[in-house]
Amino acid sequence: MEQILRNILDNDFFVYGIMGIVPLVWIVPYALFAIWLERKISAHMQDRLGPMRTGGWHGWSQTIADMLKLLQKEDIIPAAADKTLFNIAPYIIFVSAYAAYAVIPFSSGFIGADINVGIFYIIAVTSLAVVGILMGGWASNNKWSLLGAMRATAQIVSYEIPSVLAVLAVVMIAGTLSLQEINNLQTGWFWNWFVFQKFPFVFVAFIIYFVASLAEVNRVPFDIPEAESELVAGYVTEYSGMKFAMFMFAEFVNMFAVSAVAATLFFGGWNSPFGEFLSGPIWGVFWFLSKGMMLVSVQMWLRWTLPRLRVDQLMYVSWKVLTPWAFACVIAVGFWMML
Amino acid sequence: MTSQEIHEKIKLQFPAAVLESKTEGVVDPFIKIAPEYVADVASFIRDNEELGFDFLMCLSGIDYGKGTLGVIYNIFSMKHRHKLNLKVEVPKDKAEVPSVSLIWNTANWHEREAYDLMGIIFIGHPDPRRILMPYDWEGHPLRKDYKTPEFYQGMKVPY
Amino acid sequence: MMRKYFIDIYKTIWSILIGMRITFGHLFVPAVTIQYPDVKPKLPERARNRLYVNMDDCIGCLQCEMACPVNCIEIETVKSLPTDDLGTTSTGQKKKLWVTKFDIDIAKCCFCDLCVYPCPTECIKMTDVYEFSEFDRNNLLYNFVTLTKQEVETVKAKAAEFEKEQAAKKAAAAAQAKAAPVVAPAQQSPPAQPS
Amino acid sequence: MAEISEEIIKTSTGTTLRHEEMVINMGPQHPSTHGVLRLEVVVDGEIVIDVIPHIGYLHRCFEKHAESMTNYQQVVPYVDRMDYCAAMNMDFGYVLAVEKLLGIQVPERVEYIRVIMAELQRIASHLIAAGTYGLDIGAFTPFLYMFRERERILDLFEMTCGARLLYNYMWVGGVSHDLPPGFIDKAKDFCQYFRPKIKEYNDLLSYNEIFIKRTANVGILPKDVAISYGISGPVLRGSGVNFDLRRDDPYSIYHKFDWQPEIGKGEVGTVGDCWDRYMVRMREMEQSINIVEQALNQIPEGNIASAIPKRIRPNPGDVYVRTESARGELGFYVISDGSGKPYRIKARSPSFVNLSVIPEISRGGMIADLVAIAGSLDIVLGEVDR
Repeated sequence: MEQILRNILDNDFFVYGIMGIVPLVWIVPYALFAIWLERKISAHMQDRLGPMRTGGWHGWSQTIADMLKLLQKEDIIPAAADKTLFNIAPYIIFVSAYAAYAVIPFSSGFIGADINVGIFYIIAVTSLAVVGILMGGWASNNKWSLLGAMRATAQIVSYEIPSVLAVLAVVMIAGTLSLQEINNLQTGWFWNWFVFQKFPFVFVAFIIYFVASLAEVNRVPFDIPEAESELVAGYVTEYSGMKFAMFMFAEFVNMFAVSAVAATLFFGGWNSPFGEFLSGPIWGVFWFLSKGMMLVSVQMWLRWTLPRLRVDQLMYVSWKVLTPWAFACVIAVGFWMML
Repeated sequence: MTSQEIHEKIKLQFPAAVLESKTEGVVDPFIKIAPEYVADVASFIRDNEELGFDFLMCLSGIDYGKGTLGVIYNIFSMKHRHKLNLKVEVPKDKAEVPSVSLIWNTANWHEREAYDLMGIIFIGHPDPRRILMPYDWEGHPLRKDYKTPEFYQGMKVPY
Repeated sequence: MMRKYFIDIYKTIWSILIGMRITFGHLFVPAVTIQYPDVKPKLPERARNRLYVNMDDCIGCLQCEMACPVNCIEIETVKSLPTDDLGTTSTGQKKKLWVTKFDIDIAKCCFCDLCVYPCPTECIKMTDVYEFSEFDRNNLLYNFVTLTKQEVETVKAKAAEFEKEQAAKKAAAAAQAKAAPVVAPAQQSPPAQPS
Repeated sequence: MAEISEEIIKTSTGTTLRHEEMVINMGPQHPSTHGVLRLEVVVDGEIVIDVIPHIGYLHRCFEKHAESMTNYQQVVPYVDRMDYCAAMNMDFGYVLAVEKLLGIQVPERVEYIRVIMAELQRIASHLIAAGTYGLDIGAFTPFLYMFRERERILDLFEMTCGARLLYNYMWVGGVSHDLPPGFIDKAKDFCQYFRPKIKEYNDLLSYNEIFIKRTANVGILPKDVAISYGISGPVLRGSGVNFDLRRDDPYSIYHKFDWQPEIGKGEVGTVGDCWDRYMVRMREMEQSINIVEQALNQIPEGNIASAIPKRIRPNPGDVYVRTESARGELGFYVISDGSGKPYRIKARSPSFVNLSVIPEISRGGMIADLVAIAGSLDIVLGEVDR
């Protein structure tokens, strides 16, 4: 018996499976919490209260109730839709969002896979979402969905460039692509964080990365793929029930993923801001998650403040503003390092 | 310009067109012209320097009963800030009035509305479709002798 | 051209920061939401909601029915007999008609207040009750008549009888004008009192 | 119906590509058509080639209803429902028309009350217009701030006449209720409270660079086109035409107040673009506050019921009366045949006319621009379809 247990525990695939599921332990409560938080933040910014009834205290269980409702809803597939593509699209989007968590270091002691091309891997898998979005938009056989999907594709592909360039500035300083190592380089007090190094170039790079990541996860002011006042709901127009929930879920998962990457690259990841104070693997999780949530909150804050850009302006921002500035940062950081 | 002068001017230009002109004893002074002259009068009063009626405020179709329909043009001049009420009367069985929608773009939709609800046909209208009622509706509801149909496409109308 | 580019970037960032300051400030402004079923706002005195008819005061003058632009009020009246005492309204007016039907289809009502204005005894009025949704549309047809069905029947029958008698009387009187007078006093019983 | 052009393009590799325009139905159920408006849009990718509006989904034939009423007063609730965002302005136009037909003069206090109500309603309506415009552009928060302010105006209305949306407040010859005690103080409080709010909205939305980029130089409506299409109200003034019926064709007692119409100046773009139209509304709110404050200070005491006629029987005749509603020139053409019933009422609704210009100014823009243009015209479908 013990032997069998030992065999199972020694089995690599079992360990991989466990490691694969562990992020879900964070992601599922996080997504439910983040949706609730977004409602609350938006409500209080607009002098409202937001959900107050479900579950008692400030409607804390509203999103759980919503999820249960979405689970029970009829799964409608439009008659004219391409059924296979329509069905797999949400999963592809979710997988691409979730796969990024494999290399995100939650603390010094926990990382799914400490591969030496971690950041490169994240950039690669998150761009897979484009495939899912295009698939969903095309398969819905709805003109609004199609327009939304086309917009999303153009947007995500073009915003990858400034975001990668901004990341490159950090990678140049760190000299590594491994996220865990990048974290180790920022240990100590908060002025060791990369965002405060080579000031202001890395700081500008952070702004560029943050703006570009907003576009990559389709948040305001770059939410034009699902612009509800123009395209009804963009590529999710025809989705309902659990498939819609998958899109929603993927969006929030993605929001945290890009925030986590930003926290890792620019804000020291799991490092405590105060040197040795409250540091260690357990507190590391706390610091990492709070930094990530901080950035998620800023994303929400922006969403409830700003209007939406137009398609051509979106392209303008990417190609004529962010990309040149990102290049300038990379070059400036390079020169600084040569000095 | 007073209404009297405006009416005089139109009379001078189109002696045959003016049927009646009233400036006193009514709430709003009006001038009634023969239907076939509407487009000519309209383009004259718009382009004439002194009149300059460039703003069509309202165009209404009216069922006078007794077998006549009417169209009323309430026109205003942005330049000179004076008004003119133009009336036209046509028999119901031959309710045709020249369109003025190329003279004032406002008239485009108003004439469509008058056609839709009153059944007045505007000759030369660029887009003579119904506007408020469904495209396959029968009859013109604002006529005084209009009877509500019982069914519209199999649906009971007075539900 | 280049200058405009930088000015645009500056303006964008600056206006975004201003906007963010405003929305952040509003996080600390108390919410204006009213938690409706728990907290109910006090309606002003003139609130126009559900109609109510005080049948004790109604004299069946049909003014409100005439004033209604959507015909949601339906009233039927029957003449009372000269010997009936229907009482008086609170304004002291003598009631002369049996109101046998006073229906308001509140689903049709447009809450315009036009029926309240002409009422001579101020018996129809708008109240501040606004929670009256129903699952069945028929429940929104309100009957305000205080007479029971039976009473309505009797009243109607009596009125018809009286009418007939009056007609007979008239005929008789007409005949009498020609011939000898014959008087036939009508037998009457007091009408059922509305409960 | 829309015509679609199709062409075959030969690529350099010798294969052929079919290039075709696409027809999209924007509406009748669409988040940014402000009701049940259907725009049949021919697009080439994101570029709008043509727009064909289809209206009538909310058609109730108000004019037929009016003819079947038993008296003139009963029409007022129907008039309310034309422009449900500015019902007071609707009432005002209608009762003025009937009063002119009757030839009666209302007491001065009634005039003041009407002006106060109409201007408060104009603010409320412009708040909706600006708020939903922000919504169209993607900014959600200003919308709720503006609705909060509007709520205070509705509270004032509810206090006065008991209704919050469809007031039936202005009657032929007067108003249904006198001002309630405490109204004047409350209204003054509101004016004081509201002034600084306008600045906040301007900071948050009007001068936000993204908002400017979305609306400036979009949907430019030149002066002459606007006049030819009979455009009126804030849309016309946004095109730089200094024309306001309250000043240029004065009715009621507007000549007694010190205010001026706001016109579009093209500060951030071209005169007559969406931003100008939007900004005219924002500035008009300030002017309306001015008028309300002056009226509240000057309002005389008096009896308001004296002029309400018991029976409304105008002499045979017809009248066209126009007023400046929140959306532009609201005209009522009323014909009386001498009986107690209106013989024919035709409403010239500003939204109906303003909407007709949409194909003209949205061609060549993008779908997002079409949304911005439709929002800046500020149409209310209840009034378009009547």
